[in-house]
Amino acid sequence: MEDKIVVKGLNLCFDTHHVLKSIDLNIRANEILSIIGPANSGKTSFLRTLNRLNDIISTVKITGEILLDGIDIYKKDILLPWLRRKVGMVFALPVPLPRSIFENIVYGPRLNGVTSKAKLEELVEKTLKAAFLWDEVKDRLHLSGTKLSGGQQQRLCIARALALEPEVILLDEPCSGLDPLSTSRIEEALYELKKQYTIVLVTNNTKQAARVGDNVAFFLMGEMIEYGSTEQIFTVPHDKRTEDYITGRFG
Amino acid sequence: MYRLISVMLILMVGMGCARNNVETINIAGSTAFQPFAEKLAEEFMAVHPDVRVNVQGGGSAVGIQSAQSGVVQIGMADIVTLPKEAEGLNSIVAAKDAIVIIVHPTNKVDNLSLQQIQDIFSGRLNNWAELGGEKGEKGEKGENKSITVVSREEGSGTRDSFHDMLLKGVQLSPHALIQNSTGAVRLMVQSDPSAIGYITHGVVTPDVKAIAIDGIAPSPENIHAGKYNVVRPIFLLTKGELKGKAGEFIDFILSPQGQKIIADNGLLPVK
Amino acid sequence: MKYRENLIQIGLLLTALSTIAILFLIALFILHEGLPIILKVGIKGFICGSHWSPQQGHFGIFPMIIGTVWITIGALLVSLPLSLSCAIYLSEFSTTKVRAVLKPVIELLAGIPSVVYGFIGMVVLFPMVRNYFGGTGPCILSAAIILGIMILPTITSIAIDSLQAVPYSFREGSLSLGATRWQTIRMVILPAAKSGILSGIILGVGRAVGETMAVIMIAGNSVIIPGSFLDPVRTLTANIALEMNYATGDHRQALFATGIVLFIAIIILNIIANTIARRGVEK
Amino acid sequence: MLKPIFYEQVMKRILFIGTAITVFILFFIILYILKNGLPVVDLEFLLSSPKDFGRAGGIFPCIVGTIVLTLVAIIIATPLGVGTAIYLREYTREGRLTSIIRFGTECLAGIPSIIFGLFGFVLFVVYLGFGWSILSGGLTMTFMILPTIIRTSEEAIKSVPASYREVSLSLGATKWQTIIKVVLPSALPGIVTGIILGVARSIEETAVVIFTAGSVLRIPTSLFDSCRTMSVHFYILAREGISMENAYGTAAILIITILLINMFAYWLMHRLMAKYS
Repeated sequence: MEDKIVVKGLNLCFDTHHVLKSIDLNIRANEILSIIGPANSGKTSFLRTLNRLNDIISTVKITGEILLDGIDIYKKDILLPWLRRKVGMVFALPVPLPRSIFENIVYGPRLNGVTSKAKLEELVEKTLKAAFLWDEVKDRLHLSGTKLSGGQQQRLCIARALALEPEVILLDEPCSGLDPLSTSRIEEALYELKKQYTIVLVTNNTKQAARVGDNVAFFLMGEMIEYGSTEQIFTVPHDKRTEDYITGRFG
Repeated sequence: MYRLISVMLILMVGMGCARNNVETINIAGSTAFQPFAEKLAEEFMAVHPDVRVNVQGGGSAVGIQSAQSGVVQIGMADIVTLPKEAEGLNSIVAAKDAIVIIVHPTNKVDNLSLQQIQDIFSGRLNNWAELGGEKGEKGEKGENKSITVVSREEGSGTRDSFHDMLLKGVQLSPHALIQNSTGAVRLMVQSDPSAIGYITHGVVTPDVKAIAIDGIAPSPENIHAGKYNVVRPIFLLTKGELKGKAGEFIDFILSPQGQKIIADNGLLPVK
Repeated sequence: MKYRENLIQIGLLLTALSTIAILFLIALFILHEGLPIILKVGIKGFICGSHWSPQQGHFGIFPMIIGTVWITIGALLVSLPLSLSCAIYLSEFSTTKVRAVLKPVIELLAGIPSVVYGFIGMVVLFPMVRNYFGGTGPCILSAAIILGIMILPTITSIAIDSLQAVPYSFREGSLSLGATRWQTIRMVILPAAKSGILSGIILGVGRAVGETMAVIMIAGNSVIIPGSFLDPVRTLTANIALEMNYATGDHRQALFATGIVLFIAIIILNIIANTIARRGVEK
Repeated sequence: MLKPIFYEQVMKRILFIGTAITVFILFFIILYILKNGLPVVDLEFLLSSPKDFGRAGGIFPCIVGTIVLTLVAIIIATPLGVGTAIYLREYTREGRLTSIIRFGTECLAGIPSIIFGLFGFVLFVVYLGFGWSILSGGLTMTFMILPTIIRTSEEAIKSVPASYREVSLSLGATKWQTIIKVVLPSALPGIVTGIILGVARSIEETAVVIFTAGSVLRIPTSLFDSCRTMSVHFYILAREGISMENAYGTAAILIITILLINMFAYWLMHRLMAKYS
């Protein structure tokens, strides 16, 4: 399979704090890559370099190269909205914008210039179905997005990201605040989605990584310690630290 | 030991006396007379260290009301005729005050007739060129400089006196700018080359030019000689005859020494 | 123990009621002093009458109501574009450091006495207005500019606070959906901060309506219904402060009555603000 | 795709220009006053009494007057304001009473200072017979700054996490103990902001002070003495054209005072925040 994203020698500093240390990583198309590791190991920061969301913070310094389909996304003339439409993102805590379910989903496409009502409605239905939310909300699309339950909100955010018709979806611990049922709903959705998209999933839950990931990267203190197929990492990890982490001996 | 006790005793007695003997005189009212009252109070307190004189402004109405209600022992008012509210108050004329008409120092006009003054302040006459003044700063545009009339607020003693003595029933133009203190009128006139206003004679400075009325200039000589007769009284109002230090203060104001202070600072003495 | 807690609760309730008591007292005193003249002249005659010469018995404050309205609108026209762009820029585009320096500086200006603004208006603004627009200097325009500058800090500071109170995740959410920063501001942040910004603006309006000393110094105080923005006007507050010193009898009551009108106007403004704020919460 | 980005650039420029103008105006005002005022400011100006109605001499009595008047206002307003905020946030549920109190506070905040001046004059100076005095001025000023203190304290108390209270209550503390030991310390930075705003307001106010505290230019010796604050002094000097130099000097001192207060507040806030969170 071809490489969708290639990361070469990526370093990231906030002020003097060295958060990511020379990361090299290839992400293949249509796979789910899970990134695991203890808190403060740079997982989220890494994820946010992929759609350049770290750029909002003025003190950040990034060196190295990230290629998306062979294009360096840190090149000067890259348009950030273009990049962020290609690389959708779902956050740890669901953040529906303060507007209706319908408006939440069509927010991105509208900005993109899609105005036809029929097309937007079709898009809403399609994405909500893909996020396994359609049946629960189809009768109240004009309800405020903030009125949904946590699990529903998170699926709404996934649907919203899908409505951009991205190629890559970044998920930052999408199930951290959810109950097991909602979690399994989302995992189910991810499984379906990977047929179409490349997915990068940051998770604190090693079991979840084992369940849904094709490949796993283990981060520790800003370094990538080990990368391999899910099966290999969870059965015969090469590195002692990886083994310690997944067996729960430290964290 | 005895010495210590006696020193303490003396100190205590001294402090007690100081507290007992300090008498406060409150005086409030006319803003026109306020600076003079402050000056007089300063001199009075220099001779009587056991008296504190508090001078407040507030205006003639405040002077009358606060004298009536007993908030102050002495009220000051600078109105030609005292209003109904002042009935029952003892009134003493402490000084007299000339009102002069002022213009910007660059203004070519030196003299106005009574009729012209009435026309200007009522808004019938609206440019300096008609009065022999120069064409406006914006002469290049060929227009004449219009007149900016500056007056005092409704109720002001200075305004009432001005109306009584000069306008004589002619209505003030509604377009006149209104300022609520002598200094403010002067400030307005000195900052606008086309302005005209009126203030008490005592506070005229070189920043503005006082002009003659019907040929009589408001010079100290003319005023003292009674030739320049736009003059109003300044009243001190008390509730009955004042005794004690407040009475002494009034006596001081009326004494030759007090009247000299008044005269030196630009008002007319009554004696 | 229970007894003590109850005592504390009652004490605090009394404290809390003090604001109502004060408001009530103010209303009582001002009504007591001012109502008789309103009843004498008639509400319509007082509010709609355009002739003010209290010593001749004419008590119409319509020109001052118009003057207050014009100056307030003018001040908003001067202030809004500047304060809102300043708030949005500092909150959304500038670095944290610049914001940390400039925001206190802006707040500092809220503490400069209004008389200082008024005086600078007289010294600096009058000659400018005379040279560039004509007129004598004291006029609606000058007053609007100075009041606009005076309410800049209030509106800017509150607007920055409300913009900063919009959760950071909204920004991330919108940006991650491919919106530009400006689109994010326009479509997500401003709507979310709307009620806060509006209450800041209303506070600014309140300050503009209530400002006294600066207005006396720069508005000219003529009792006329202005024909152009170069005409001098008098505001309600200026009317009170100008003439209070010398007023007696009916005249004095009429000034307190002006205060009643002002008081009611402010209460209405507050009811509007309250409704807006509540609508913001419900949303 | 290019259009929104171009649009963003245009908007950013416009906003920047607006910001630049604002900042320019504000700096112009500060620098104008400092430039005209600082030349007359020296230790003598700060510490000596004015002579000749302020034409010469210093402004020491005005500095004392400003401080005393502000202190009176703050000392009365702070317990009232914080108490009200505590009651609104901790002792009652949202209901008709709270909304009435809150509405009253908002209205009080919006009332023009001139009306406070009229009211203070009628009630304290005339009716209660305090005369023009620090007490009359301070009490009137209390009423003016009360809403600010209530509002900021309430916000601060509101933002104390509910879990703090629950923990304290679960450890056996009474409601009042919880408030004193847990809620107020956490809310302190916000309360301090409110007090500082109140101080700034009472320093800058002119009309109210003239109406209620008078303008006697002498060092006050009791609460029933009249005093003149720096703002009033500036107003009288500038308005009556007595002395421009000293007027600007007074204004410069005022600005520096407010600057120092703000800096002190920020410093205090950082310290308190470091201590309690």
